[in-house]
Amino acid sequence: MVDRMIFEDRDRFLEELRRLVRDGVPGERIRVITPFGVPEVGEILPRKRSKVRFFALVGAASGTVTGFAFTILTSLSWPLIVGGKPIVSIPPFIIIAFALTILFGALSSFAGFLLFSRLPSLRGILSEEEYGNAFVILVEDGERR
Amino acid sequence: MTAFLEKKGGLAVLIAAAGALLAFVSLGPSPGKAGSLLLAFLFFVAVVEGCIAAAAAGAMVNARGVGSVRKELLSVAPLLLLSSFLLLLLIPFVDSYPWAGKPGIWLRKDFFIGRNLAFLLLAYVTARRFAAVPADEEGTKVRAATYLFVFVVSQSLAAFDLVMSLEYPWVSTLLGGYFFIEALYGGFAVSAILYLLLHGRPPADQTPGSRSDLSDLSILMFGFSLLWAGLFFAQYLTIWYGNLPEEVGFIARRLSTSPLRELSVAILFLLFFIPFPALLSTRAKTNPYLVSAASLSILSGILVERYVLLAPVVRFSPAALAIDFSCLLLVFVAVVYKRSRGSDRET
Amino acid sequence: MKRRDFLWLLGVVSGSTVMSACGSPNRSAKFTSYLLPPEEGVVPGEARFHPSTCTECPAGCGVLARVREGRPVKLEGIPGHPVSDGGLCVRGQSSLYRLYHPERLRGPMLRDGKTFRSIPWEEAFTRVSETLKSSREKGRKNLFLSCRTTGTLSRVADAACERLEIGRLPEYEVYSHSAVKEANALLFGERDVPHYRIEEADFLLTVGADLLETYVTPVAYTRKISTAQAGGDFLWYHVEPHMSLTGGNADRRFTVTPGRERLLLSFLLREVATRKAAQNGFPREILAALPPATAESVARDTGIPPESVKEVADRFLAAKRPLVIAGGIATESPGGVGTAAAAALIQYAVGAFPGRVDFAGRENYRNVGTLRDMEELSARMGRGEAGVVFLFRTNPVFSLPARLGFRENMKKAQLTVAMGEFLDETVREADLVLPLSHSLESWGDVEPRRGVMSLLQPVLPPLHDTLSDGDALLGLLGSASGKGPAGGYRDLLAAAWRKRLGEAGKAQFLEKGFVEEMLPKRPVSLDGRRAADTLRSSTSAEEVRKPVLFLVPSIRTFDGRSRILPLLSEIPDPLTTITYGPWISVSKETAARAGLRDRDEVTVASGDWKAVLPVKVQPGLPGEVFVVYRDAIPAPPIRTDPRTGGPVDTIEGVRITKTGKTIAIPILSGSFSQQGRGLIPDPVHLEEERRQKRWTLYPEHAHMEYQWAMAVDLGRCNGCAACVAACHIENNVPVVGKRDHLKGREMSWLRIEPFYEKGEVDFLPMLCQQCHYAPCETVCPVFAAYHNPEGLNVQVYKRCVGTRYCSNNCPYKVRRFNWWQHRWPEPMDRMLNPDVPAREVGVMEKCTFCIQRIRGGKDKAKDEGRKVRDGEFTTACAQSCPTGALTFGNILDKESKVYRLAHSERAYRVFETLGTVPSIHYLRGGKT
Amino acid sequence: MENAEKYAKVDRDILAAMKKPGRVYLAGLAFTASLVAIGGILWAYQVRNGLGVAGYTHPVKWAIYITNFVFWVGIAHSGTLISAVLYLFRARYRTSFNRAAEAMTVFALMVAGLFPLIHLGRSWVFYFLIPYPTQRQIWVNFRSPLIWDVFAVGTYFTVSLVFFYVGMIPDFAAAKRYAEGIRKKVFTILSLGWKGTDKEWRHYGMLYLFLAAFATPLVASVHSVVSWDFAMSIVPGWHTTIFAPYFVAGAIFSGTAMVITLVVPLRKAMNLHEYITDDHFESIAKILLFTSLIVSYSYIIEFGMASYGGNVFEMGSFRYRALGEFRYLTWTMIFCNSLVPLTLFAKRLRRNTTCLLVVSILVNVGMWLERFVIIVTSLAHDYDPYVWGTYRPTFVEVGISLGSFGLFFTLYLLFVKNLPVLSISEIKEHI
Repeated sequence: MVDRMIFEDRDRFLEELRRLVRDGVPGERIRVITPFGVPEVGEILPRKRSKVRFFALVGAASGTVTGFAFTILTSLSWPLIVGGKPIVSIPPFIIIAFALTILFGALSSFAGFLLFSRLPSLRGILSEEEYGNAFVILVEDGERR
Repeated sequence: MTAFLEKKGGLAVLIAAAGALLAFVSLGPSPGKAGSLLLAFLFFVAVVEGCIAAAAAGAMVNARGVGSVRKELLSVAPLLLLSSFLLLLLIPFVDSYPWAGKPGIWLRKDFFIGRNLAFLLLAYVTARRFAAVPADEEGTKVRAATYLFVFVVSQSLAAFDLVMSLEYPWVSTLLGGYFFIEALYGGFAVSAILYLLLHGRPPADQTPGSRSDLSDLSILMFGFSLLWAGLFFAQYLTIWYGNLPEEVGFIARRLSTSPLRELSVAILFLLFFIPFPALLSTRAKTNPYLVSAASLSILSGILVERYVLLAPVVRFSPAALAIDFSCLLLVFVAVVYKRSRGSDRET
Repeated sequence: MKRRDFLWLLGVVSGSTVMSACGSPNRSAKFTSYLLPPEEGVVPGEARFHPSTCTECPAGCGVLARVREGRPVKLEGIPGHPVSDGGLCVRGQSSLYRLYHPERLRGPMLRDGKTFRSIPWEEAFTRVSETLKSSREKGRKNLFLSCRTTGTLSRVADAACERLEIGRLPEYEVYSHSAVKEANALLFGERDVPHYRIEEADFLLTVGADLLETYVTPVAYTRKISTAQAGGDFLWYHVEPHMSLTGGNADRRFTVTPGRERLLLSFLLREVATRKAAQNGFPREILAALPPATAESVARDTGIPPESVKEVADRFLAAKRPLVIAGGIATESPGGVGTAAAAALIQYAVGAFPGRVDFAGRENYRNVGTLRDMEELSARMGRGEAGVVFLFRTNPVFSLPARLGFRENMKKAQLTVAMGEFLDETVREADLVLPLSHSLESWGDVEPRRGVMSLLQPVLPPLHDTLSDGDALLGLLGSASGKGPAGGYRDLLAAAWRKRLGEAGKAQFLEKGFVEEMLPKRPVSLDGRRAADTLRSSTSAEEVRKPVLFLVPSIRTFDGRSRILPLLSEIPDPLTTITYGPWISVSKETAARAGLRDRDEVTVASGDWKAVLPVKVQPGLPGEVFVVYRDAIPAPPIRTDPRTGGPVDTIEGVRITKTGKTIAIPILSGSFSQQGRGLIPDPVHLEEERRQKRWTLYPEHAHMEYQWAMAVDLGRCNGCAACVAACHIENNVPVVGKRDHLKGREMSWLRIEPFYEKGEVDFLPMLCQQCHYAPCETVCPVFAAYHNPEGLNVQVYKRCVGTRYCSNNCPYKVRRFNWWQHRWPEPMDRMLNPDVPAREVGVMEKCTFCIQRIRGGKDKAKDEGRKVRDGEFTTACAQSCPTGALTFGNILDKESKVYRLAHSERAYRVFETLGTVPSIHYLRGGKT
Repeated sequence: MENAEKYAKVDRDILAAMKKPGRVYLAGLAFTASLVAIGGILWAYQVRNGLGVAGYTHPVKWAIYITNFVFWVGIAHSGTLISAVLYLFRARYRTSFNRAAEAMTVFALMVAGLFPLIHLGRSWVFYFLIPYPTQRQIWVNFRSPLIWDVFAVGTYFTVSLVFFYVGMIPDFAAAKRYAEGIRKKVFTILSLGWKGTDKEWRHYGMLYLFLAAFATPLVASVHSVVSWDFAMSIVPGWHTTIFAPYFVAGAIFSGTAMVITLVVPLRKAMNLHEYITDDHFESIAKILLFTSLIVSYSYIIEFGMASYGGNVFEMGSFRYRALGEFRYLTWTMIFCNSLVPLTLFAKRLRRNTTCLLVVSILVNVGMWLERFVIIVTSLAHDYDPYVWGTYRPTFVEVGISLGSFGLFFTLYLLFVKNLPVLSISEIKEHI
């Protein structure tokens, strides 16, 4: 049994949310749905910081490594002298490594986001459930969990 | 000492004394004196102009972090006068520039000294005008902009005239931009240090990660460390790739002999590989130890770099260097200290 | 890895060889199968060299034809050949295009109203013989006009004419050297052009004679001059009315109005005769005949500064073995004979006979007639006296002045039989056209000068239904007289050679391609009185009045006969760098006065003759002097010299009027000035570049076995462009045509840059510098350009995607881009060198030091288990250079010539300050 | 007004654009599409006959195509800049431009990406430039700036696309409510089943922050790399250290100008005056002014240095640039890029959209000319005077260039009609 409160007004929605938290409803039982990101929600409901940032970090790091490995190894696989530059000339390779850092970082954070927020969710796509511009608080009761 | 500073005009006396001492040293016998003075000059002008520029830039984009140490940053303005005086002391040194004696329109001794001096004084004036109005007032931004303009020109001149033309006919069009970005970078570093000294640790109630003035400053430093690396790389890569002997010589001369090679690497670390990772994480941005470490590494990085830029072409005398530095450092501290005390009393 | 690298390169080269072995330039290369056995003596992939002789101009240089799969693909000079000694000029190199030219006559043709219809040879011959008979009956005279012929062919022609009662007319050459011959006839009774042994002289004064371009036997003289220069104390002064390549290369050059050189020479003669020549009994009456002259008066009349006049005289007197050569434009202008005579007398006075000036080995111009002879011929035809008129390898309609009405009068002959290779202006007017084979398709011999016999031999079967010169004549003879000699011309030649040389000599002749006989010295006797008369008779009336237009031969087209070769239009004229002409050269001052700029259209008029030409401003040209190359003007308004009967190629009182329009002509040079960039460094630049320390941040990359390099001696290079032609043909560089040239899209891998400093011209051959730190390589995204283990800057055509960045980044701009898919019209495609891939559209191409030759040389060395020897092989350009200005070799070999030159005091590299470290070392020219 | 009412209004106003297109719109679309067609045909013609059909000459082997490439990559820049950097700086006025700007980025990159191909001598083997193991057994030359381009631009396109899409996810969710038919389905799918739970929003916020953080240095790096296509060479006028920052500034400059050029009419056509206010324009005008100053600084330094070092090649190159046959273009460029923007010092003009529109268009012209002048004049007169030449474009080049503009605007027009042109959720957030 989920009880659901729907608000037209942002502030009243926040009041209610604060009240619930004050009344000691455990945060993990409260779910809210908002038409746009409401920063205050984050402050009211104690939540862990998003793990997406780890994905970003790992992605970026792997990008850097890949970048250097790729350029260096391919150059060594067939060492051709051009313009007297060293076969492994780091300065140019930095550029490739940098590009890949960004690329991998960005893509893996996106992947992380999809993963953590369970998207794309078929249910979400199919469900007709629709709150429009309303602010919704869903409180699951303790028993069923 | 502090008491003396409290006195009216004490500061002026102190600055004058410092000037006199510096003058004395630079007129003294030691061979490398002029070089040492140039180094000290370049560094301090960068820092001083940087501080004010940081304040001005802060005012432009109303960054709260810089705003909180605005007064202190602006207090160093008088040192610009001292610097102009130092520039005058450098006049005899100009004869040792490679282009000296050759006919030229741009590279002529009088014009050379003239334009640099002019812009130092201009910087002073505009800085004062900017300092005169409180942060939140209407005309501030305009005045800040004016100062920044002068700052850009004066730092570019320092780069192209005082440093680049030491190795005439070598040219790097980027050097000017590189210099004023670096000065600004240093300015932020100083602001961070001042912030920590004056406002101490961040208020306890602050949850880590949430934005504070300090993290504002850290973010700025972090961003600038990237920007600096970018500029450094842009300049290095272009020269490395072009492989034109005339250009490459500039780098090769610094990488071919021992102490300079290591110092050159050190610059990279001090200005990028230390601050960047240090300030990477959100928490670190509010951690006073990391931030101060980063700031100090940045400032020392600038100093080392100025040295590396001059070393192959200029002679130094350790003694003179020591005196020049301690003088300027003392004055700098004194000025800021006094201002901060003043600010305390006001609040 | 190195090995893979090498194998890969091998793969590309050999692969591309197969690619183009079928000579198909376009991408969809069809492979020839050897299911059918290849023709006799053809080994696929193997080149053979057959000696023959170049017939592009009368000089008769010896050539080795490089034959691949039964097709000649390149001509090179025969080392040691008495005429050219291994050198070959730009025309000679290009003459392959004549062989493969798509417009060549493909079979005999008979006039059919306005056009021609092709007929079999038999019909052609019978028709000729019938007409010969009928015209004889009509009492008309049959006439035979030919170009200069020598050796057996000449004798056969005489014999045939005699048998068939055909009047053999004096031979016709545009440049007949009439004045020189006349002078020699008057003075010594030798009506011919002597052979000059320049290599023996230590001071050379040339008057008008364009030795390096077209004068009699240019390659020979070019080599002789460089031999003399190599000898050390040799000085060469040149006097000319205009600005020529020859003048540009002389140690000093004076411009004098034609007719007035005589004054200088007379002065010189007087000096010599009075101060030096006393000993060899110089006839006094000659001195009396000389116009009174002092250095000052001469200076006044000639415009040469007095001190220079004195200097010339002093040097001439001081010289141990001085030599004067008068000829060319100086003798083809009014008073030419006087000039020639004065020169000849000086020779006599200084005792140059019979050593340095040699009539024993004279140049075989005796049978060549004059312009007056042609006037007579034209007149005879006009009077309808002519029956059958044979026009053998000659194009008078183009080269004779309109006033002769040659073209119209041809119609009045009963039958005009043109024998030639192309449908040129004359052939077009003929009634019957007999196509002749190219010399590379024919047996024969030539005797360019007395005592020198040079071989013509077929290196491929005739491409078309043509006959060799000899067989054509014999065919005529046979059909007309009923019975020709048994066998063909070949047997006849064989007999003649056996007779002259003996069996052994013949064999050697066939193998070497030439014989030189030692002729006895031929002393001359001077007829003092006639000499005096000759001098007296040349008065100051015979002087050119400015403004004057000079019609001069061009190094690219000679008298115009070579203008048919597409390659020669593609190669820029050395002085103006114009490729597709024509144009008129105007002096700087005249241009300034008349407000003329390059490409301005002007009308050039004299009398009722006029022409419309674009202007090119030519530094070093004296005021009010205009120059047009002979090939530019059909039927030029030239006069006949009353005294020699020769042509007067100076057109006086020309009117140049600006039309206000401009004509687009491709001028390849972007600037005649170096813009202070020291490509050809003055000492200042050299110092700067020496001072530069070569800093670099890159690790040194050494080359193990070979590092190919080239030395270019600017002191020897005279800008003749032979190397350019050689490169074009060796490397299948396409001929792209005027439209692309107007956009500066020429394809030549090697160019010669003229730079003018105050009237003086210097030439800089510019080709890929094979930089050690090559800017072009690094920027290529796909490794199409990379540095091979032998220091070459190779370009892999199949890998190139055409970003063109390499070219942008090349400071020397020596890379060429294929803007189109270039095609070689049949049968030109057979000329392609199978060792070099034909490049596809959209790829970059460039010089790689003839990598195919390097490969060949290395393979040979490998088979013999040794390293490549110095000078064992060389690049096409170096091979063709008549002066030996280019030296190619392995610079790692301390013994090699290129190493020595590269380390000489004169050595420098272009744009040294860029740190590209080119493999091409230039040697600063030592002009005194 | 009631909150809900406001939100609903935002939805309506912004999604209003999606209703049936008007005659003008269709006409415009037809026009731009026809330009695309022309461009396509001409490209085919060029591939068929070879690059000879373009106006290239011997020294000038890069010209309009590369100019266009740099121009479009430049345009692409402010998109991500405005979005990402302003997001990091917490600049409110971002919301009114970001969507339009991001779309612009994506489309501009699509167009830009074509030009290297068009420019290739053998477009049909463009894949030689992509590093992948092949029977050719050879990898690309990572020391070549052109390969850096492949990576930089490729990355930039991908990241911008992700950024663009991520920004739209919540809006798709909102838009699907109002759409019907096929469009509804598409939006529903594109929304990935977004509900707007706090969890989603939390991760979303973090993702967006990181994308912004990644995109910002990327912006700088990409145009630096583009600038290095020139700076890495040793061509006088190309090889200079300041190029990277100079080009980045120039790119942002031109990009910002293009944003203004696009948004001013957009605001008018779809009367979004409430959401895109004059204040917003003023702030963005400041960016324009600022970047213009940097560009001018670079001009001064470049010309100054050319004469400073006494290097005959550099001096020659810049003398030719300023006084040679292309001098008119050079001075027009300086007028458009350095002088015209100075008017924006006046607050009144910064707030006057008409004036802004004019300035921005002039800047676009100026920046295109800048690239042209840098590329062509430097090549036309480089080291060896013998090969000095010039350049005149042909109809093929002009046509293809127009085609590229056609393509860009076609894509943009389609975007305007089919996607939310402003960030609905953010605007709601800031009400």
